[in-house]
Amino acid sequence: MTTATEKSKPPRFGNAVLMGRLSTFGLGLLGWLFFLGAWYWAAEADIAPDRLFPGPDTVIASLYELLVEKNFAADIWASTKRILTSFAIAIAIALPLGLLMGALKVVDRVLSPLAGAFRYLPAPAFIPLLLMWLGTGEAQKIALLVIGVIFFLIIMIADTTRQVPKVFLETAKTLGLPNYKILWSVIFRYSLPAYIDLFRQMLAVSWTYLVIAEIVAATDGIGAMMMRAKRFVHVDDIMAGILVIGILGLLFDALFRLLHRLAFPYLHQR
Amino acid sequence: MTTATEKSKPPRFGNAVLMGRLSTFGLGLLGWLFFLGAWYWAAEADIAPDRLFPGPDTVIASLYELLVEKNFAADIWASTKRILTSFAIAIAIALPLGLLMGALKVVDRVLSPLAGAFRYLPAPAFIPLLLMWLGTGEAQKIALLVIGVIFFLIIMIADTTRQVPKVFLETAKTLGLPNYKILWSVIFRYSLPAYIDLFRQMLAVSWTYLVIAEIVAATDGIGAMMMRAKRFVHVDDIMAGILVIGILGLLFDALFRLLHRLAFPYLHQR
Amino acid sequence: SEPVKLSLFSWPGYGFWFIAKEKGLTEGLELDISIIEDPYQSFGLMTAGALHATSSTAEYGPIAADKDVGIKLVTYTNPSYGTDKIILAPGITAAEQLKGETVAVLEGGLTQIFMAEWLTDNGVDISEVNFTNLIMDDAVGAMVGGTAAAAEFWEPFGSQVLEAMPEATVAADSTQEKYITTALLGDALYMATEFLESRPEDAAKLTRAYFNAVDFWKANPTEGNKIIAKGLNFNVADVEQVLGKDGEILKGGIFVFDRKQAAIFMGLKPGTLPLNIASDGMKAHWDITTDWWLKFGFIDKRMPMEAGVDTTPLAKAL
Amino acid sequence: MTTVTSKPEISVSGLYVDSVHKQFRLRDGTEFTALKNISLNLEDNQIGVLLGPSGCGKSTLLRMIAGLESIEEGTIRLNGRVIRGAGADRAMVFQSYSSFPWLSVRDNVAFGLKGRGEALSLREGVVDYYIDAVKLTAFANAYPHQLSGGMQQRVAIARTLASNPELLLMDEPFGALDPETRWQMQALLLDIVRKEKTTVLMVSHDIEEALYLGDVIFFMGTKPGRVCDVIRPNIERNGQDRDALLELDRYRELEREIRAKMRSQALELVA
Amino acid sequence: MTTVTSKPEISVSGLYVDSVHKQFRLRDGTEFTALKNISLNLEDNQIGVLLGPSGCGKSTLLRMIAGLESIEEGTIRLNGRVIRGAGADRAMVFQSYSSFPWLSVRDNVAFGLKGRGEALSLREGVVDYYIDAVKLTAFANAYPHQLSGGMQQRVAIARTLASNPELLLMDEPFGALDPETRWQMQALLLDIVRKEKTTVLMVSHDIEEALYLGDVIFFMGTKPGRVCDVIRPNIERNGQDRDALLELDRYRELEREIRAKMRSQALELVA
Ligand SMILES: Nc1ncnc2c1ncn2[C@@H]1O[C@H](COP(=O)(O)OP(=O)(O)OP(=O)(O)O)[C@@H](O)[C@H]1O
Ligand SMILES: Nc1ncnc2c1ncn2[C@@H]1O[C@H](COP(=O)(O)OP(=O)(O)OP(=O)(O)O)[C@@H](O)[C@H]1O
Ligand SMILES: [Mg+2]
Ligand SMILES: [Mg+2]
Repeated sequence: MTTATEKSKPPRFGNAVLMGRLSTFGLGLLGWLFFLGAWYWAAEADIAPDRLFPGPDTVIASLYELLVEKNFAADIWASTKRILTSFAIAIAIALPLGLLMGALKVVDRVLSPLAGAFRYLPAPAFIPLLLMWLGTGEAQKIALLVIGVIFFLIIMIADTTRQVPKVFLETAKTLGLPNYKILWSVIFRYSLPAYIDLFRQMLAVSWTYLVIAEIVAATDGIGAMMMRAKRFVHVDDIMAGILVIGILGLLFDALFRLLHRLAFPYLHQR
Repeated sequence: MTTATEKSKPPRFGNAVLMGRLSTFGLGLLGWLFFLGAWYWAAEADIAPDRLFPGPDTVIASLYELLVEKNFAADIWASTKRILTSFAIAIAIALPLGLLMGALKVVDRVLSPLAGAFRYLPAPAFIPLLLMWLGTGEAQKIALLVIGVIFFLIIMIADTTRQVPKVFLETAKTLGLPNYKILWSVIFRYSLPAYIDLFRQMLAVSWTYLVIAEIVAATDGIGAMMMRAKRFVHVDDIMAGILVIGILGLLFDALFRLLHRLAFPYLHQR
Repeated sequence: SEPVKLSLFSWPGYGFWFIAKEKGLTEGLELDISIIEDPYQSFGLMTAGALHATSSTAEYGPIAADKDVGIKLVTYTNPSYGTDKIILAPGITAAEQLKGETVAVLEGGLTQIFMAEWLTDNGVDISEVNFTNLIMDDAVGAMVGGTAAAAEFWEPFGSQVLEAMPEATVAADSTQEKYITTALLGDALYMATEFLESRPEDAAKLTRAYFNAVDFWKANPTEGNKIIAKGLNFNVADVEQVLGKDGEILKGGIFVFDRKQAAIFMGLKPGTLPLNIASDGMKAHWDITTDWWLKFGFIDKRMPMEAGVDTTPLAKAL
Repeated sequence: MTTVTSKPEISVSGLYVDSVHKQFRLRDGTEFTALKNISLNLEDNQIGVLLGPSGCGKSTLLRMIAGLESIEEGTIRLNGRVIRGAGADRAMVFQSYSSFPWLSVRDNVAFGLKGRGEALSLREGVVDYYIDAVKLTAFANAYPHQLSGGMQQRVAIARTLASNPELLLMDEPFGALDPETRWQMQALLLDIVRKEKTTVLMVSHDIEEALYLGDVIFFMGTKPGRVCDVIRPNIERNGQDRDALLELDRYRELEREIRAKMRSQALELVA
Repeated sequence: MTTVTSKPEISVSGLYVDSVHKQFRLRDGTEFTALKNISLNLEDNQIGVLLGPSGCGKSTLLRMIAGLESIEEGTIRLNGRVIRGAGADRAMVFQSYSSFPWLSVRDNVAFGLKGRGEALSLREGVVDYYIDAVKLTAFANAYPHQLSGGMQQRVAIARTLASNPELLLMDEPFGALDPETRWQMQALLLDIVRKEKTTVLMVSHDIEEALYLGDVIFFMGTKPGRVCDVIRPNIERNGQDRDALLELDRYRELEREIRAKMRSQALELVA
């Protein structure tokens, strides 16, 4: 009874790896197309006046106009700079603290309850104090972005740091390394890829705070543009701003992923 | 040369477990005391006028006054209700989506790019649309809180779901369970403790959005109180609000931890 | 009929709606009052039909007309009589010294025009200072922190700043003749164009309700203030600081128009107004704000007043 | 007669693996042959052991039989039926502890039955029977984290047996246990298999284990994975003490033989 | 002479474990005796094997010697010095693969030397020598994820040897390897130890391994963990082929003896 038909052999394509990539991409595109379609349809159907709920076509047109006629690129650049600067500062503070908290129990016990509570603090509530201390310029906006993300970063960096397998620590110990060297060459180095992943995720939180930061003493930036647009009820411009933030976010996400892949090949080649 | 002194035997206390707990608590308290001391000192030293940067004593006094004279308890209850309602709604939507994304590749590939991008969207930018569709009442505030947290939830639930060890899935498969049952009795059930942990962490994000949500069409709630206080430069009241949010946040954190401990003893008894 | 949705931001001068509602002065019209702190949010909602009326500062007419936002100014409701001030940081005594300095204003608000007028009058061009856009709540911090060399404040922010910085000086305020006679600084009632067109009778009733409330307040200032304080969740003292205790014009606060005074200012009736405020002053007001919005680049062209002002309901309310 | 290895006559009962190939597509797009032309036959109520060096495809073959890997070339039949996908007729015990940590021992054992919708009344007796068979009655209400590794593997075996499979597949089930526990488990398995008349196909790395348990030993080679030899120890185990067994000439001879084979294969690979 | 087990005379070289106790405080606050009154002695250039059932405290003892667990009762001396805390004179190879995944084989081997601040010029020769000793010269620039399990363990051994410890501690170093690789590694270890004149104390579960490698076997018992027996196989390994070794009478006799001991202990525990 062994016939050829029983051997269920599906047809094979020339390059299955490529096909796999294409299908991943295709399905993602499908999701987006579906979303855009639903949006377009909702905008056409009269759920809300056009002016307040423009369709994707209108929004894209507005975005084009913003870029070509209103120097929106400068705003985008200003916002990007703010996000990157603030995030770098947040990391510069959170990394040593989180690393020490994750590595040393004493530090953890002293700082954890503090950082744990500070995490809940609503960043917008700090605006008056920041304005007073840092003025209306760049520093204040950046400080707000830092506050919005830093306590989460500290807690999560500490969590990540605690994941270092004991065997690596003990190996280094029995090889005679002093503790401060273990901190750097084992704990930090082992956790680095996980940190990068964490940064990727937390950068998204930073982007969500951008609008809040740029509304205060707004001069330039995507948030300031959206603020101006609101004054004239230009919802299409507001949505164009949202769109740009989403795209930038995805772009940085992709960059972080690429960095991860390049810097830590040993985590991707299994 | 074997003398008693060589056997370095540290003194032992009656109940070391209790001692350990006490020292954890003590160190945490130390951190807080240090922070409060620094705050008090900074407020006394004339970095800023008292009115704009009150010390902890003033803030506690204001909090007391708010509670006793201004029915602040009702505001706190209103805010807590909003947080809990919105978070429950967010979970109700995010959990099935995230679960399916984590369990089924097709769903993941369609939805991941969408949820990934939406994560970046600044919740405040949705306020005009929400006001338009949902009016100025409770629904609009809750929707904003939902939006603030839901995309992160979806992505992280999907991530968590992917962590289910293959061996559990394959065991269930070879025991003849249909896929929809595996989804529920293995994938969901295995991930449940991790979900609870995730919820604990994301609830913190919800609290940070409270102020933004309650500023719009403010009637009651901690955020509305802070908004009013801002009108009259009552920074002490603002800080009392921040303090209450921090305390509530920690309280819920502790509740979630307790729930985790009670519901999943098998993760805590090793 | 369907309830009327209206909004205001937390400011005692807009609190009369609570009196109208609580005292049943609306001729059966049901009022659905929301506190929306951001007026632009309210304007947006009005164009969407989700809101019918709002009380806000009196500068949005030309912008609405030019940007084709479906909103009309229905009546001017009150000038500021001292509640608005320009405050200079310690060490600054003259407008000259502000050249190159940072000045905090609410961009697109009357306070920006106030500041600009004052600077121009004192020989400083608006291009010579750096305007920074701050809402008033935030401007206090900037001023006290030393970032802003000058700023415009209304109460209670002005007194907060003076209290925190005793050496700061008041350079101008809205009691000064130039500002009070033109009623440059003040508030207005706006309605959605669509509402005005589809429910003209309700628009008239709503206008009437507002002035009924003002009448009630003038007759019972203590009770009126109490109702306003409760509605806004303010202390009565904070309300009194702006509205006064006796229902009269408050120097250092505002001058609440009754319906007759409003009609005179809007050009619907002949007559004279206290404090030498110009009769039929709305036209001049429209022109001044339009001039400045053109200079600041917020609007592209000069629109006739009829494009942004609709006095029909006020006329019916008299 | 198109293919060389196809067998025109196939008895109905037992496991038949016929000309099975398995290729994996690697990340870089190249194909890797994990199994090449595997044919084997395991009769009912017998214990078959797959023995061979690491990477020779033992797990892969077992997973194909279990329905956890797709079969693209060749056929696998159990009691006459061609295998397609996973099914409750073949259950698997894995090397790593696979007891569900959130379920008690009893619920773990009942898991398969419950998941397939068997009525509670029918379930109970079966579950208790198998818990007893693996000697865990005293621990029926305990949770996996309260058990030792050997006990956890016993839960996995009971769970698998409870769902009454025609073929029990085990991938190095005792590999993670210490020697004493391992010996106990081997004895327990022999005991159960004899009583339950189950057919078992298991993977092992361990010559002693293979000889002690196996009715048939499929000795596999690597690069590409293939069956090199089929050994039927024919050692009379009945009633024999394990230590006595180890002293038997037949046993020692087989051990030496297999060891030599493994050694020569290892050398071959190094060269 | 206050304690019974104290030894008044102690030769300077070698490892001396004297009356060591170890208690762990469990979560519920009770104390658990993991090691009771352990005394043992391992001479220079010898391989000692800790053999015993699971949970008898082999790892705990090794970790105490390595300085990874505190010593609260008893003394441990290495070449005359009392051990306190971890130190480069005792290096450890763990069962799980412990090569740092972000370092190349060369950097892994150099890790200890570099971490202790040795100059690059001094390092290089040493590192290359040990990479060669474990036969990984061709893979010096490869990364751990590109190596098999056996190769990774060789990296760990080279890394440990490179830091020139007086005592090499190994906790089931070959436990995770398949038998062929395991045999290769055992041979390699014997070879290196003979050349380098290292003292080794290793943990094993495997009787064959213990007999093949050990100059001294410390046979441990459990509940509480203790040394039951010290066995010196005295099997002449030099030049002997492994298979021939397995056939030696002396070997078979010892194997039977230890197996019986383990079995009786296991039974004792069950009872
Ligand atoms: N999903 C897969 N993709 C690519 N290669 C695979 C996959 N699964 C197994 N292989 C390869 O197939 C070969 C056989 O693997 P398998 O796990 O079956 O070996 P094994 O005999 O069970 O080995 P061990 O004794 O180490 O468990 C190995 O070379 C392995 O790397
Ligand atoms: N940190 C600890 N806290 C509490 N108990 C411990 C701790 N470490 C080990 N034990 C207990 O001490 C005993 C000995 O453990 P150890 O790991 O040394 O055994 P072992 O002989 O190495 O076992 P195996 O062969 O399974 O590795 C065990 O019962 C173990 O549960
Ligand atoms: Mg395998
Ligand atoms: Mg151990």
